[in-house]
Amino acid sequence: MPSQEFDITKIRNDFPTLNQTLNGNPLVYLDSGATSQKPQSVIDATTRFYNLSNANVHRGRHTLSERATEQYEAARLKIADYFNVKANEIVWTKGATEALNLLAHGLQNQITHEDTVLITPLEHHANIVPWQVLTQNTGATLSVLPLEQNATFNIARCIDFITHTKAKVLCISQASNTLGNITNLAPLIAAAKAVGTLVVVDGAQGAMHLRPNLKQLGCDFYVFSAHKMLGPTGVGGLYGRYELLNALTPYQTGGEMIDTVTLEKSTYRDAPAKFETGTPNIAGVIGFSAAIDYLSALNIQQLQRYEQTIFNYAATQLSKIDGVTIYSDLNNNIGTLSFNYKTEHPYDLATLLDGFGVAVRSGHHCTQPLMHHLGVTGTVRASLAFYNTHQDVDNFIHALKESIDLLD
Amino acid sequence: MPSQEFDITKIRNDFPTLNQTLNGNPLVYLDSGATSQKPQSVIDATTRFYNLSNANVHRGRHTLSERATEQYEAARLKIADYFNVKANEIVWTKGATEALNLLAHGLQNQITHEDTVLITPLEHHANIVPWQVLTQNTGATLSVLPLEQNATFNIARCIDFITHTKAKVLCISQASNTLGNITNLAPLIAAAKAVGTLVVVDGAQGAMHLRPNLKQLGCDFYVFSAHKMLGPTGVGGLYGRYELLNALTPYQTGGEMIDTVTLEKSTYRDAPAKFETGTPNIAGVIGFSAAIDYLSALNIQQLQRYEQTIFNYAATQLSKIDGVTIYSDLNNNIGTLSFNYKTEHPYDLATLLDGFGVAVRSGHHCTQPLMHHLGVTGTVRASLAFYNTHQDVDNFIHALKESIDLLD
Amino acid sequence: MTNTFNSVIKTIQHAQSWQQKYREIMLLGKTLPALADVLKTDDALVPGCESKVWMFMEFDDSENRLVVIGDSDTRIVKGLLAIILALYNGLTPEEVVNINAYDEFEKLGLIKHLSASRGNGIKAMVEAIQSMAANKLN
Amino acid sequence: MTNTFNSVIKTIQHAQSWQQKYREIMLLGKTLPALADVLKTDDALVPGCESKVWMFMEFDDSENRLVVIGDSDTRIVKGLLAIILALYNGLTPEEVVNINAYDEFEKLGLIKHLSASRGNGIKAMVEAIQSMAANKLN
Ligand SMILES: Cc1ncc(COP(=O)(O)O)c(C=O)c1O
Ligand SMILES: Cc1ncc(COP(=O)(O)O)c(C=O)c1O
Repeated sequence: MPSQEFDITKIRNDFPTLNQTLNGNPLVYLDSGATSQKPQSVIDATTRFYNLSNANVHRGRHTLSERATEQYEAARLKIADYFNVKANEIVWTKGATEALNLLAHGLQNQITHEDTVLITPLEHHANIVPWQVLTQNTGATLSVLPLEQNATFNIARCIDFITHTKAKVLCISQASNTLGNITNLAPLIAAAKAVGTLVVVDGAQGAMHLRPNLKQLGCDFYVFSAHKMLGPTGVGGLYGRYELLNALTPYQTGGEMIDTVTLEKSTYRDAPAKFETGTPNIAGVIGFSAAIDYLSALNIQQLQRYEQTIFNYAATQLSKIDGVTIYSDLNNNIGTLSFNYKTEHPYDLATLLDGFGVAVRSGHHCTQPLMHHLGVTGTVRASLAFYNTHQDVDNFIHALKESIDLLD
Repeated sequence: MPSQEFDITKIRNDFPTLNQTLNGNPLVYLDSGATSQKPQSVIDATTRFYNLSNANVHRGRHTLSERATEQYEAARLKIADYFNVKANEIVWTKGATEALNLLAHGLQNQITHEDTVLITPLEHHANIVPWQVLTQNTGATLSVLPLEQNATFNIARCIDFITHTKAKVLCISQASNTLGNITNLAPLIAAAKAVGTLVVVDGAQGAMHLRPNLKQLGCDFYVFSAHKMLGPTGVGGLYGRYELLNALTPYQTGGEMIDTVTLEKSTYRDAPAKFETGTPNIAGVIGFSAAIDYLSALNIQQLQRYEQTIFNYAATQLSKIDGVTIYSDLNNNIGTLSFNYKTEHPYDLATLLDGFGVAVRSGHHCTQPLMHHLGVTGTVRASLAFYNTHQDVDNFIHALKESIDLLD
Repeated sequence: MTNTFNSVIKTIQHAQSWQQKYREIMLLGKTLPALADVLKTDDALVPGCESKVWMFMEFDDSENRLVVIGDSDTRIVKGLLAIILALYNGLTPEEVVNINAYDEFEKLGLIKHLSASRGNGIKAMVEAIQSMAANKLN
Repeated sequence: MTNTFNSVIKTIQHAQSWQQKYREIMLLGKTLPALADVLKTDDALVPGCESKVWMFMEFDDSENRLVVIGDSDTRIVKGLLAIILALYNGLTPEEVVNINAYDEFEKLGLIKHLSASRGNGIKAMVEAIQSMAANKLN
């Protein structure tokens, strides 16, 4: 039994936030798609940094600054190992959104009005709007991969589309934040590579649940947010194949990223330095380092099996409730259930669920085009992670039934 | 006596990092110009957030998200009060550097090849390079305010220059990070306003030591970094006069900053929301809130008097050492001493000082044009804050003499 | 304070549980007549909300008393809207500025629905009403 | 390990205090002949350092042994450079790849000078020497 090999009791104890009651009910946190909870070791790493090594990085000849820099750079190596890439292929950003903006800006000089940028209808706004800005600025065409009515991709149809479009860049998420659907990336990346299309993968949702081997996946760029993978807020990153990464136009300018500055002219350093100007989120990166340690210590097969088990359990229970429509693909999912109850407004359901201590998200989840595709204005989203339990699912289903009673 | 009314013993105890020994010597932290140390209350606020309220902001209908949002928005009000401006005039960024980039990008559509952007020779690279990029992109002229040989401004000469230049924007720091020199901003801002020049003040060094009343100062924009004002890393901000702020072109795009997104087109929200896309550094902002509380509880007159006292003491002691050249203006200073010893390399001095537990900075301090102006390649910089003591100064001077002995 | 509002207060304050409270709020919402669809224009939308809130308001010419009408696509927000309407409708500008919705929501145990984080439009509505009344007085 | 290096080790290891150790390092630096100014070109600079470090290296044609020369504008880095030169000069590519500068600096209590954070060029120099030797072997 998966739940035996995976020690959920121990894991629960590592997450202090989860052990609280709200309004007399135990907290049931089903909003990991928005941000994950943090293990004690991550909180402690941050505290330890401020207590012992707080200093700016890279510029200091003194002990504190050296400690800070060592830890900061060790974190880069750690996340690189996690994704099986090289440390100098990782750029720290404040999150996935900034990483995507950095990319869209960085590619600007490589794109002309004859080029096409290909996105998909289920992307998060962070993987849409920067590309709209880029195509507006360059006169390039923004094109959209076909999505089936049930919000899954027909791979053959997509391969065909990619092959014919010969886009300059394909921007696609590894998993949908709204639905949890996992994209079957391998064949799409292969098709894109075959016609010389660069592939940008939005890994905000995939990085923790799917722990991708990026060298094997073969994408050119990959973005992630630490706060969705047990890490602190205000940290994220961009992976880029080194030559491609180094060829991007710098995004933010200022100290540290320069080589020389005169009042007339500046020259820039090589990647990753040239994309990291200003004082970074040092404490955040060091906290994230502890998060990667935590994740890496978990056996990924066990973790995924456990996540699938509670997901299947939740999906089954939810499906049994009359009047519930589920929009998520139940066969390929990171653990997210997007649904509605009859014509009730997601806002009402989420508000009532909160009364029962159940934290879910409601609304468009920063995916208005997907909402439009599904013909709804919003959904309720329950997103699970490996620290959720069967009891959480039971509490959620119970609370949902009670909430429905209140509405009916 | 200032040191009596200002309870330095109590203050020292609030800063855990300062109470450690390095290599057998008590730590003497003289690198607050790079980043300040953090009081326990700031560290605790961050821990408390992760333990109790960790959730994403603005989007959640559940209790954790509400707690997080309340605290996050309360911090905005707090920093607005600190600067005597309105909460909706504050944009959170990851630091001063990002704030300056946001500004330089945001003004792009208002600047033509006929305009001039005016900077000064003592700016940090963060207040130079973004303006170089802006003027390159727009064909505008980058012009430089005159600086006297001793690195102070002749106000009459500058007023004249400003009046004649009629620049679109004047970008100037409130205090120099390398020298600590305080700029006499009031007459310069008045001169700029008289000819319709927008004034951007780089407050990275001034925000804590000088606690400016921005409405009174009259600048149009002001940038700051939390980590230099007792707050966490990865947080900073931009103040902008509301109409001017709201007129800036959005910088980063993605979730939260939009109003509607279709696959073809997006519309943006009003400031500050339209500049804050993606998940912000929530824990950082909430930690910063505690930093502002800490600062606000200190009487600013007492604090400044205390800082001046130890600065004068340090300057006097340092001046007495034969062979030392001080570059800082000793009459108008936030507490920073930039110096060299004979022709010794700052790197050697800083390395030896570190052996004695003294943390100073060496190098160009991200101000290469200023180094060029001074005719040096680098300096040693000792930057003080209100948590430093007379004992710190004594230890520094002693260590410096010993280091010089090692070199001579 | 109007009579309508006093009776609203009573039902909500007598609620035995939070569930009961929400039930009362939603019932209140049901008593509010729906806005005609032609009035549900984008211009009438209170901006920045997850739930849609439409509202119209003016001080009537003859008596200088507030007339607010509104609707929402969610039940809870519509109920809260009903409370706001009961609180302010029919008042003169002087009376309006003297009524602090935050205090009243606090008493009702509903203060979190007026918080910055909710983004449900109720807070924006209160602010709009207050600023219109204040303008009338200037 | 060359004789020069062994005697370097001895002086540094016998240092009674960290001050003494730095004094020895700086003395070592003084023994290194200064590079002629014409050789101190930007091309010869090890990039990204606060201190300037110039270096030239090759394997000599006849004996295939490493020849490295270098200079720095700071005393401490110049001393560390002298250690690196003592460690690697005159070695064949096979010998070079078998010598781990990190281990040697660790033994000398100088490992922090080879750290990522120092940015003093010594680490970059070691990496350049190692990669040139590795290329020779391929
Ligand atoms: C005057 C000045 N401006 C800008 C900056 C950049 O600040 P940050 O690195 O926090 O973005 C600094 C920090 O070194 C500074 O001292
Ligand atoms: C798929 C996806 N992409 C991008 C983002 C943006 O991430 P962040 O808000 O951390 O920048 C998110 C987070 O909501 C996401 O789920």
